[in-house]
Amino acid sequence: MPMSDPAITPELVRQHNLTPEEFDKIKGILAREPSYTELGIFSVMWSEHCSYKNTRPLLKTFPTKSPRILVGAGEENAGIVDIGDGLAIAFKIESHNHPSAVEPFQGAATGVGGIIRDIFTMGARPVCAINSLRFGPIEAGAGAAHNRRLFGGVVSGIAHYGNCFGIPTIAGEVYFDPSYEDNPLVNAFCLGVLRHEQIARGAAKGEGNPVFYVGPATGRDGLAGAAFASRDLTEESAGQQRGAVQVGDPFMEKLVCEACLELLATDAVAGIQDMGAAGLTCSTCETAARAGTGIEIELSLVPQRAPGMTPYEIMLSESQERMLIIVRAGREDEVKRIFDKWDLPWARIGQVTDTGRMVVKHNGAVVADIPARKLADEAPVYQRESREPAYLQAVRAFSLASVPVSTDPAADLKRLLAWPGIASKNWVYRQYDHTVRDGSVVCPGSDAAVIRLKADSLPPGSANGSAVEKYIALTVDCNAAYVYLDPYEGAKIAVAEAARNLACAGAVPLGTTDNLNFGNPHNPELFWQLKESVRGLAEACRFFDAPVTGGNCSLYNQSPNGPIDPTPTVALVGLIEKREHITTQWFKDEGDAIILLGDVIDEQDPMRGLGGSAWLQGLHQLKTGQPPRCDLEKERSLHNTLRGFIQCGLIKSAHDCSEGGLAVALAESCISQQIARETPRLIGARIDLSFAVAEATRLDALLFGETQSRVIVSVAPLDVVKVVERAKILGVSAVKIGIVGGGELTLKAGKWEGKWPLAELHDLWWNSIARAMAL
Amino acid sequence: MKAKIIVTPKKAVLDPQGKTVQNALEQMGYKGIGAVHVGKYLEIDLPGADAEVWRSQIDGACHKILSNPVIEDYRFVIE
Amino acid sequence: MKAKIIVTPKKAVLDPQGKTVQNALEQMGYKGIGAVHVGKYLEIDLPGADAEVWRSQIDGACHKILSNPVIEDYRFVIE
Amino acid sequence: MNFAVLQFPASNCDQDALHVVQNVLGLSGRFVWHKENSLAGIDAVIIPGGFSYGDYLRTGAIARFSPIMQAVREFAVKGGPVLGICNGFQILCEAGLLPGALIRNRSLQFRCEHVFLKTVTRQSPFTHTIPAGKILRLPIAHGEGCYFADDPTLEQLEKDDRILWQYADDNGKLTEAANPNGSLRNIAGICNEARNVAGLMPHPERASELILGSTDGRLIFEGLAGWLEGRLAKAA
Ligand SMILES: Nc1ncnc2c1ncn2[C@@H]1O[C@H](COP(=O)(O)OP(=O)(O)O)[C@@H](O)[C@H]1O
Ligand SMILES: [Mg+2]
Repeated sequence: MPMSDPAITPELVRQHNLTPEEFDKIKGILAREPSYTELGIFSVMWSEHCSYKNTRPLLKTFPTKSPRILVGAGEENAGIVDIGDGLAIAFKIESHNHPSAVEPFQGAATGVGGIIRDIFTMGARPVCAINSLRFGPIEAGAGAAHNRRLFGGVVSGIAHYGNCFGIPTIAGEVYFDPSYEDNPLVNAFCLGVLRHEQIARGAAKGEGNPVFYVGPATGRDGLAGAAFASRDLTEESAGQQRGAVQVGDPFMEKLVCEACLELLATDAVAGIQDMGAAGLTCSTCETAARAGTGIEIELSLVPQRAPGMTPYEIMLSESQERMLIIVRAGREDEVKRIFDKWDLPWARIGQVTDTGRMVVKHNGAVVADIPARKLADEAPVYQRESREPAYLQAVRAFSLASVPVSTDPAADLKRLLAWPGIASKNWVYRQYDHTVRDGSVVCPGSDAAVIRLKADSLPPGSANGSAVEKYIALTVDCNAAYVYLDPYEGAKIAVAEAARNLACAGAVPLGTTDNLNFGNPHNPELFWQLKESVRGLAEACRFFDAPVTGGNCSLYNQSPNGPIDPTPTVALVGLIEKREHITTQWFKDEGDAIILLGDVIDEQDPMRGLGGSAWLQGLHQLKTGQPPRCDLEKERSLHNTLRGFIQCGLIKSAHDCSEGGLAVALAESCISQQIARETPRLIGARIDLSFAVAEATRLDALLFGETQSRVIVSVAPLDVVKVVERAKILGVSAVKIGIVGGGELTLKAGKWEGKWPLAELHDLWWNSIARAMAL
Repeated sequence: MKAKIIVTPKKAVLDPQGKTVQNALEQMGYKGIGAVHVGKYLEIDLPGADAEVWRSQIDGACHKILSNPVIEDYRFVIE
Repeated sequence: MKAKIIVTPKKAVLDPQGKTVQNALEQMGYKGIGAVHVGKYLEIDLPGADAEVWRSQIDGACHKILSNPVIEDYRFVIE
Repeated sequence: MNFAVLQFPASNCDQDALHVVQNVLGLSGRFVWHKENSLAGIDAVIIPGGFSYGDYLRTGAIARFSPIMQAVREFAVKGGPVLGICNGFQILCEAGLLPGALIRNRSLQFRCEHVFLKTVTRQSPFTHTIPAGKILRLPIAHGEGCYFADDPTLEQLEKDDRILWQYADDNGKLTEAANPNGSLRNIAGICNEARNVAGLMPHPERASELILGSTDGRLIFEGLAGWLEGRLAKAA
């Protein structure tokens, strides 16, 4: 053991975030006291971030199977789903919340880098990225300037990494709420494509096979980042992390990706794993554990950037863009040839053994010797205590009686369109290259993005002429205000909304990846939010036949000001069979009929869809009231009906009603098509909702209520009867509410009539975030 | 009078740009050079002739906006 | 020994970054400052102690690759 | 007719360019690695977009010293057509094969969106088949696309009719709002004196198929292919 290692004291154990019981368990596994390096290794592997020790029992309740699933949740770095014709996709979402709080640009950039690595590690070529972001308010309030800096930094960090790597970032979501002040959320998603036979495994197979390290040298950056992510964000923990910020190098990542894909095509690789959270530690013990083998490495062979690094530091560093590759013995020259071609550093650092142990040496001396499986798979599991949060009583007691009926709904619509939560996110996505790779069929700005997969979307080595084009739709959604107000219902809605977005694009769900962003699980009320959310997610994913293929848990999202709103972001991926079925949200032609599919209002909802609504939040600064309910049966028949219509060629546009309700959805259908820079295509509509005034009871609820399971479609005039009649037969309410055309949006509801010039609506909606950012 | 400010990546922090430039120089035949670091240089025109009036203000600006103290160091002269 | 190189945008070239920094400084209350210019700073570690051996090589590197004469000027010291 | 698409470390529009050459135009083409030093058998060169060498130091600054660029220079001198797209344009400027430089967008932000382009002259292999007066709609995706050259150079470009494309509105008017990056004189693309080397910031390869929303980019590739056919016929 190195002389300089500190003595293992209870204090040191505590600093490593390990409980006395966990420490005893470690001693049991080793049958002795751990060394300092071993303590560090256990502390990161048994952190929440790596071991899911607080969430594993919950994750087990997710539906994870379908005939399409080729690699299921938890097996590898990312799940893999069959999309037909021998092709498959790999996708996953991952959080980088705490690093982004400390250094927004680099934190977000390295988050993107990490998830891209997870995908090409599976042997897939990364072909698109999406992201889900949350910040404190950017317009007003004491923290607004800071929040803008975080927001701006995160967006340019994502842009920097994704653009340079050359991946289109084609969808995402952004919300602003005081609960994310000082603890922003940055969830990054990546999707890759491969042929079934190209699936690579993160397993250290084959005794005697050499273990290669490729990528840049190891430095002290991101030291113990996994542990950092597994505790509350405090000034102290942030301060420690500031000393070890990870800097991303997308240029390096691009080369590593190309070299790895080229190498995987040679069949010289027995196993491959990225060095993500917990770096060398995680990649060595996990690959050995998966293969049921052992692994032995010599740290002096690991390329090092900083002089005098200790074994502890080398094992826990989270330097970016590094990979661990288990090479078939005798095939080493191929690795060298390919990595030299790409001018990438590589080193042979060890070999696979049959001992089942992870043995780490430093200049020949053993510094760690741990049973790999016990370390990787036998972290303690906790059933945390849960208790319904007290605040929910007030939420349930809240009634609309205390909110005056809107006196100027026309002005309300304008304010809602300019509210940063609803306003166009073009300020964000115009900074992302979303057209590279020649496959972006529906770019950001519609309900779901659509990419086309073609022959060159595949990794090298799959040249077999079967260049079938495929169309993949993607979306990520979560209305966290709903989840805060009713975790179960809110989580269901997150999935339902994502599935609805896919249906609007013409897609059938293939699978789900979720990111559970929550507060400290030791707080029973926060754990209750988590538990209830998982119940809702699981039920809804089962319902829409969108099994969970993997995901990420980020707990401890709380600053000294309190926890974030519970935010289970849900990314859904779907398949569109034919190019003609690809559908967008904006109105197309003058004279088309506008039809509302779904109930105009949920009459059983005492809040009339206004509980937790954008209208209450944005215009009344109230985040309360019971959120709308989601009847999954109803939701599913809506999706099936809509998809059926799309497949019959009846639908010209489809847009789901979410934040801001009917009025916002209608306005967006009029103004959201962007032809080119400074050139929107504005197309008006005349709407009459008079038939529903009585049911709604309040005009503001009719216009801005967020009743679930509703989609606005436009169809050719001749198809109206067909669509309305058939919808009714299928049990979906359908009513013609207006006509496309004219230079303005007009909306009649009984005696009231609203009228808005399109250019003004567009300006408010399109430019409001840019204006806030210029403050 | 001008403030001349140099902002450099911190020693412990990865400097991918510096590394890439170093490789490029070596490949172009500049053999034997050592590490390269790439930072920023800022020049701010200042009125008056008394450097002392500005020193603490420039220091504050460097700390608050001209550099990112998490990953960068800075130094400056006023002359 | 190090070569310390400063690369600055030519006078005629737009320097939106300089302008943005200047505005940001003014907004933060640094009143009265003049124009801001943003350039690059490079440091290259050099072996040996004889600056003269390196001077013409560094000058060549600055001219050929480290700056673009269409838009930038450079100066350097070796110390 | 044989197209070369150059590949530098972190080129990332290389596949897109080859896809258009091979699958959209049905022509033959292949990648040429930056460490190669010959363009034997090649009739046209495309330098694709991307972030060669991470765009470190300056865009295109390091790529221009790749071995293949010497071959490109010789190829261009002999009149071979070279088209630089986005990062390719930046590399050509750094290499001195085109005048001027591309500096950071005036907004200081990366911009990805569609723009309208006015084709200023049809006197080039790249523009000769674009219908007169047609406004092209192409995507851009760059952080450093602001074209800069000193006044004498700009005058010369105008005098020689070497400005190929300018950012315009949908009526062809050169407005400031239509200019996504602050380029001087709204310049989006230019050619050299011999007119066989051209560069532009927008991405014609991302607008060559109906499914991607525009086929205007194809006109540029088709024009080049047609011109090459003539050149090859003459040589034969
Ligand atoms: N919220 C979640 N839902 C479903 N699966 C999850 C979730 N969080 C984590 N998992 C699964 O647990 C496994 C282990 O986590 P993983 O993300 O691989 O760790 P790492 O950060 O090292 O990549 C993965 O397969 C992942 O997909
Ligand atoms: Mg992983």
